[in-house]
Amino acid sequence: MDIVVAIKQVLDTSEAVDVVEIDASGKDIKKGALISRINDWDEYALEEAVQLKQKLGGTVTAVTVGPGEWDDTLRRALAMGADRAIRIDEDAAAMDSCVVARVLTALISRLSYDLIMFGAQSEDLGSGQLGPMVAEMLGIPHATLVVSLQVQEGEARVSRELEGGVLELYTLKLPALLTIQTGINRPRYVSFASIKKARDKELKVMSLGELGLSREALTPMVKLEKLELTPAGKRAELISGSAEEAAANLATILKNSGVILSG
Amino acid sequence: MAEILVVAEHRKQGLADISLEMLTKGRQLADRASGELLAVLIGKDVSRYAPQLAQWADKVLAVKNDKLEQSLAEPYQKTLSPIIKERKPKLVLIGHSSFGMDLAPALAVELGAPLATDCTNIAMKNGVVTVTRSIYNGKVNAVYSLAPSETVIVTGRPGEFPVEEGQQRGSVEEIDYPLEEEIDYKRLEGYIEPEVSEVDITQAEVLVSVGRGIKDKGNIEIAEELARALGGVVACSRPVVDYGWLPSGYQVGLSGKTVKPKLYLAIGISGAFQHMVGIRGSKMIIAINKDVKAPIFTVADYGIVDDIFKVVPILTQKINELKG
Amino acid sequence: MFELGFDERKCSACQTGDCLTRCQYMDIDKDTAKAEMRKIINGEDSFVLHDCVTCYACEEYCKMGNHPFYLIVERQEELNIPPLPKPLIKRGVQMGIPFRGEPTIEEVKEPTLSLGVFPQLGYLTQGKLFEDVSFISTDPRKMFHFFCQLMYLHYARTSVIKERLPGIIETIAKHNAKEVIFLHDECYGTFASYAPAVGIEVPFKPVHLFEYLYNRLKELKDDIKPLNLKVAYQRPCSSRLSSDKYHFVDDIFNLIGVDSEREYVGENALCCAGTIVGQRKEGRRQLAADVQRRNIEDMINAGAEVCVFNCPACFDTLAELVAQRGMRPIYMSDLCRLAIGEKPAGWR
Amino acid sequence: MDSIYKSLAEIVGEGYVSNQPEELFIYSYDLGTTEPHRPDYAVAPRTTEEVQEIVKLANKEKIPIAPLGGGLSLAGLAVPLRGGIALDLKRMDSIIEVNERARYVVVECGVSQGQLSSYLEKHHPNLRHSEPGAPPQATIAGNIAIHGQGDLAQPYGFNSDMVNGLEVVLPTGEVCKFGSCSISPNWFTLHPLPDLGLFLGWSGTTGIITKLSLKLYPSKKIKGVEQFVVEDEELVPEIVYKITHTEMADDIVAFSQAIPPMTSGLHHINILMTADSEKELEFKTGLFWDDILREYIRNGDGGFLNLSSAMKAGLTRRPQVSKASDWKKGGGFEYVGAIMPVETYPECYRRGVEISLRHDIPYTVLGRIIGRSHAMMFSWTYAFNRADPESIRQAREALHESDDLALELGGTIWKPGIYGQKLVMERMDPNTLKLMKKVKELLDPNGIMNPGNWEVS
Amino acid sequence: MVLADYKYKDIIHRCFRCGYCKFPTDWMDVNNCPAYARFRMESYSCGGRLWLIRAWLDGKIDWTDHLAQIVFSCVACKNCAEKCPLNFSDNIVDMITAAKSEMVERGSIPSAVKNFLENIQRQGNPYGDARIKRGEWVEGTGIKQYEGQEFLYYVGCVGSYDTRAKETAKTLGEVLLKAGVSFGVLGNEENCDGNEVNKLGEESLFQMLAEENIQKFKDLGVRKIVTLSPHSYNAIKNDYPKFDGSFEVFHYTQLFQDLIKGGRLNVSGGLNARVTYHDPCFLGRWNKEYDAPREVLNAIPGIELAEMERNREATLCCGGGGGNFYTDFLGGSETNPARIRIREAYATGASAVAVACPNCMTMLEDAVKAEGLEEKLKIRDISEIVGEACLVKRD
Repeated sequence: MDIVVAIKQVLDTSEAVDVVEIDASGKDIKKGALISRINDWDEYALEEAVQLKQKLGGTVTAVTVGPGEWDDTLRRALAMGADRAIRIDEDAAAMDSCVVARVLTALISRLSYDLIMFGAQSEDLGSGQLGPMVAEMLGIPHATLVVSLQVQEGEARVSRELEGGVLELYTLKLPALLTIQTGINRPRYVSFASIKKARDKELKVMSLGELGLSREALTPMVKLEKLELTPAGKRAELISGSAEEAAANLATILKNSGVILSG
Repeated sequence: MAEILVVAEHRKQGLADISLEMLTKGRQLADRASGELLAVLIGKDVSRYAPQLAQWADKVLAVKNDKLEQSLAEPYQKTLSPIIKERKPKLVLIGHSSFGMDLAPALAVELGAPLATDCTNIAMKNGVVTVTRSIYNGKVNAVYSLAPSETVIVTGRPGEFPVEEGQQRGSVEEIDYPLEEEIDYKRLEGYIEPEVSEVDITQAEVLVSVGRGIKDKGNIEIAEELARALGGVVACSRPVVDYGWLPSGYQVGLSGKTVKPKLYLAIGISGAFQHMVGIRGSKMIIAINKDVKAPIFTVADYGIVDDIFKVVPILTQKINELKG
Repeated sequence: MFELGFDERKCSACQTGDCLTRCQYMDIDKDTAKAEMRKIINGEDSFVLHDCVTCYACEEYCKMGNHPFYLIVERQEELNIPPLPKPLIKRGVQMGIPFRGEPTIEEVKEPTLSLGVFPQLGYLTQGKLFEDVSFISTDPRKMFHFFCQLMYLHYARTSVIKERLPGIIETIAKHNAKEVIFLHDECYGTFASYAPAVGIEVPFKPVHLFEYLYNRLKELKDDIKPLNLKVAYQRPCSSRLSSDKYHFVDDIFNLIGVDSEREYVGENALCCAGTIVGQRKEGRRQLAADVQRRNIEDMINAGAEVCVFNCPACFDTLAELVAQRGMRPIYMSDLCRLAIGEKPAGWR
Repeated sequence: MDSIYKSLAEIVGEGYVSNQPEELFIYSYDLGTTEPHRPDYAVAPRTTEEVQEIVKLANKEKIPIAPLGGGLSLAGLAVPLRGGIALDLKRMDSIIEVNERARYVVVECGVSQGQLSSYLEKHHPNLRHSEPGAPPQATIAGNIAIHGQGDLAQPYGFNSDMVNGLEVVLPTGEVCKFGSCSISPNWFTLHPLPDLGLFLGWSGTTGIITKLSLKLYPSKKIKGVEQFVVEDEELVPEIVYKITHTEMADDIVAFSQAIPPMTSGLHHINILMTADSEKELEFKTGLFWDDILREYIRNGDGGFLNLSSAMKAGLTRRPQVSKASDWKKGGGFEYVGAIMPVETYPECYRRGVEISLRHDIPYTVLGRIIGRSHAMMFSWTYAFNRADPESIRQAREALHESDDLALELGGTIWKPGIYGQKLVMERMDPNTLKLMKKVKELLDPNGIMNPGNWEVS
Repeated sequence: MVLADYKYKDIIHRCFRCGYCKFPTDWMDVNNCPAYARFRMESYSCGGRLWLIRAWLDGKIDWTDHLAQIVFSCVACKNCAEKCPLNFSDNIVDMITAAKSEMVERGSIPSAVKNFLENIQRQGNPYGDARIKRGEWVEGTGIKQYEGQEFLYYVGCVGSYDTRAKETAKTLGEVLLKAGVSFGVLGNEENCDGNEVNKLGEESLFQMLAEENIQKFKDLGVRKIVTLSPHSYNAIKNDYPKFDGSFEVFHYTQLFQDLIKGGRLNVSGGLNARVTYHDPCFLGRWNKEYDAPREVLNAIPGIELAEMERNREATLCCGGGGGNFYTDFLGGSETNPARIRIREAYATGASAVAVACPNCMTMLEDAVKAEGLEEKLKIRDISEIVGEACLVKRD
């Protein structure tokens, strides 16, 4: 059972961090204080792949298209249990999903695979296009938003998540491509030691050329025009003061609004 | 003359809201570009839905396929691509639903068409389509332009395009499903409806909803106590279910339940759109979160920016006091 | 087998009979003394063998350089006149049997100090005074491999001492230290006095703790702040085996500015009575209590604020009693540490 | 979800019931050599009412209940032999009332020995209870449920003889009071109402003791101790007889052990005394030294050790018996306790040494005097290595041989495990046995209380 | 890993489960093990935990979330080590930490612990707040960045991020200024000290943190360190030397003691209050410092120190150790150790609980609220009490 998992590194812009700013170009955000990490969805995909490998044997290969600093994330993937990692040394930010998909396709088609896994989408851009595109380019079946997976006799039984919590059950012939939804498993903690240990696993860097591609031939069809911070728009009325005071005031508001019925 | 094609999606319950939202948007764009709006629907008893679609569309292509009870990506792709290749619509609109996410990218590749997904706004000026997308956890808006080409494909974010009743009386053309052979590489095995949880959060008048900020299963107690004080029940956002802290029956949002309580109290929920979609119907929304920039504050009526573990227990106590 | 080198001729030549006449626990005149010693030498019964409290003092009183005490003990064993009840002797003899594995021989550099059977008292050998010292017997589980055995003089069991001592010496010698300082007077006495007396060879030079302390204190002279304390020194029985080193007590006291004036001092020192209390002879519990009372009264009359010990047995027996009378018990080494401004753990 | 679990959770609250492998694992073991038996639930109630509800449920569903306090009996009495509910009563730990003048205390069943001692020390320095030589978490109720005895056994007898009143939950769920407390608010005596004696010593097979009143005794200011040593074991009974005759001692314990070698082959008789003044203490001490044991000292057959104040403190402090568990560096020991005639001490000792040698365990024997030489609680202790099954097997065999020995020498086994219980019942007067069976059937028709123990076949 | 590879395989079976570990130094009750006090099941007692760890490593039981909860509910307060009568007692906490390590290496740990460690990997603090916000608390104080002053004032994560503890960090800084102590802070340059990381068994991450901090300290020429948190104090004092970082480290109460003795800190502006003092485990049981905080309090005229039933070696941990101030496995019940502690403190009749640890501070503050005693019992850090006594202006 050979599994290829495509992952990406993102900037952590999640809740506790409120330091997102647009840079001078107006087309990117300031990296400044932001911390890089593996895309949340991809971590679930990796975990699923590694668990599958531990059950059925085979190999897990983590692939990505990105700059050198993304090696940290590939190392993390190796630490989680991937056997090797390959990075196509290109700045994905300059591409659109379709171009990235073509690069990945060129790479993956050179690897042996029974199953390909993507995160259902990326935290930063969230377009959720890569997986199905690669599947189409490779001409293999795909299913997105997968929340459960069993593999037997050359088939993958999956359930995908529909709106309202309904699940859609499919059987796909292998090789197939799945994009993984969060919650399908509980990604393991990656200890510092395991990252160190993973240092001697293979991390291969390839150029477009080695895939028989060239930048010129890869023109994006979707172009970023500009970025702007989300306008405040309608804001909640913030209740200030110490936790104590704020809570007290809120309670009063609730009482006045008739939600609390004194008994 | 620019043609806009909307891919209609149907579920057991009927046409998906998102399809109506796309039709509305498509109608607007078509009118502005004095173009035609075409709606395509594939499935069993399409005749049932066709008239409804015709309220917006100038023309409805109803493709009959008795095996198809709900919209599935592969049959749609197989049917749509020849139609699109033949008619060359300028713009194809698809909802950014699980169905749309399965379909659009593959379709775009097959057609070699530019694709923008999960858009919060869509504009078309002299043939060029530009879209707005909300990225970086809703903290940034990005504007993209799609390279001019025969056809471009856009999927729209649910809830971003308010439905307006359509005035059209479009024509309906029923055609047969083009291909005979079964799709054997991807078999539909059926559906599982969400497990019915002990409490039905859709019926509750007060919901105390917890998000990632609650940090651990054990901590949900503070929310339960607050809920008890308010005579309500506990709900949660996606991560809480992902971590296995609450069963999926408690999940509010796109992939969970849509709720309409008197009071929706969000504790440690940042407010991803998938969640916000589910709470629009709430009469009053209150958010407690220590990140002042959390999107939840853009939909909440009141907010407290502080550590939930400090505020919530006190709030519970104050409320109990007020109840006397 | 090793033989006690007791010189009968010296004894006959003795004009004083100091060994017994000076005994603080038996009232014996010169003639009786000579007569009873004669019996003892001849291996006959003597009331001395029954009444001896085994305080070692006669070893010191004898000015002829003979070994009256060692002889008394050997006879007590030969004639089966044990000063203590048999079960207590058996218990004592079994106590010395190592039962927790073989000793570990640590790398040591000179100066080397042996804690003997008291590794738990390691805290007494800390601070500047012992800076460069390396230690023998630091593991309580192995302590009996370093037990000097001399305690059995109280048990009428020189046979046990002679049997075990060579092995002990061998173990200590394995550390290849030319000189070994001994924490306890009893160890020092064993190697400096008893072993030679019975002809057991000692391949290292024993050094008395006080001698070491005195020299070390002189090196640290500048750090010394006179304590200006009145102290009483509780002299242990085994120090009777090293009278030649006794002067270091006063030398140290002078150096660190404490003064010790009392009646039961030097050769007149009183036994802590720890060993007397359990002895077979009628009334020994009362005798012990009486000795302790006199001893402590004397300390108080001398205005002592502090009672200085070197023997853990004395300390265990008397520390609480002197404390009850408002004096602070302390070991000599801790007293010296105080003098150079350190805060010894044993000082509260 | 499991409906029994649900009902239990409703009774005690989610937090205090578990059916998860971790709790079931822990409650399937006691500290001795008994084979583990898995309960199906572990439950920790807080009130008599909760216990009552649990018992009713168990009785209805015919689920066994194995009650435990400290769980330290070592003989497997708290191991749920037939599964069911492991009922941990340690949460019921209120000291309800101390009556200073009538010298008794009323406690809930989970109150530990250590807790009571420390409470009395702090708040009632003139009172003490008879504290067993067990780790401090042993409970008062657990101790009387097995006829335990403590450090006042010599003057006052078994702890179960010090009970002034009981509150018990019967196997059928009724709450039942015994003694003066059943007719008045006072818990000062068990007498003179008709004596039922249905719970003391029944090891929790007839009901669950939820509250009890225990007699307290004067606590004098100073503790004194002397240790008398003899080599000839034959002397021990007569010496003990003489010591008890003075009525000046509290606890009297004679022991001998192979480790440390110092004590091997010798018999140490600890005499614990208490006094309100040095004068009183000196009087008592003098009595032993200079009068009744004087002859032994004179002729050298026995002697008192010269105990330093540190050693005395050690001997009068709470015994840290758990240390015995580390003799084989293996975290385990178990002993057979037997109520024996003091006369049998020499034989108990000699045969105990043989058994230990046979099983390659350093011997440890101890006899604590109960009453004025009316009996002694004699224990043969065997340490084992929890990590070494062979060493556990050896210990188990040695224990069984000691059970046999106790009966062979005309004694009776204290808190016997299954093996010992069988031996005892084989010898028991058939009519007594019949009555036991009837009593048991009457109280516990469904046999849910600590089944596997004291089962009359 | 199997039992055979476990560092403590030769002693872990030696626990007899006699239960001494549950008690304080006297025997007043069995609830001095925070986790046991909270759950009251044998599985949560120290001995139960050791038996379960052994059973797990020996393959007798499987890893479960619940097992992890039990293991990680040990707050490393060291009460067990204090009470256990057996010779291996010094290793008890290590045995549990080693089991945590094993779970960490396997990656299977409770999600709260996972978040805790990942946040530290990413942002250098358990809350996951931005590194660049670590120094924010300094704003508006006269406190200087460290540049060769006599002392480095090391604040730690809680003091740098927790709303309440930030106030404490400020006050301490201001008192030191007032006393004319030459010191500076690292601000955003400060990183987690790693004490909790270490006690949570993430050894390699701890080593990384320690080595980075040591390097930073050395580069800046730091020789003396004063810490706000006993946790930092413990790590720097006892663990950093293993990575060849030896610094002269003080807990601030020890520094206060000297400053007051040396007359550099005038606390005569006494305030009248009956105060009880709560010993933090990492100052008390871990580092045997019971006197400095008490002497500081006693030096303030008008303060009457009333001891709780359990104090010094017998102290009951607030339940915040071993990362639990964040993971909070012991919370959500009235048997939460912090709440038991508050009831005990209230029983002394004191109007304030003096604490010397930001973790205790946050734990006990929440507990006071949960007990509804906010009006009657204040939680005051000793630095704040001293601050008031030496008339530092607070805004």
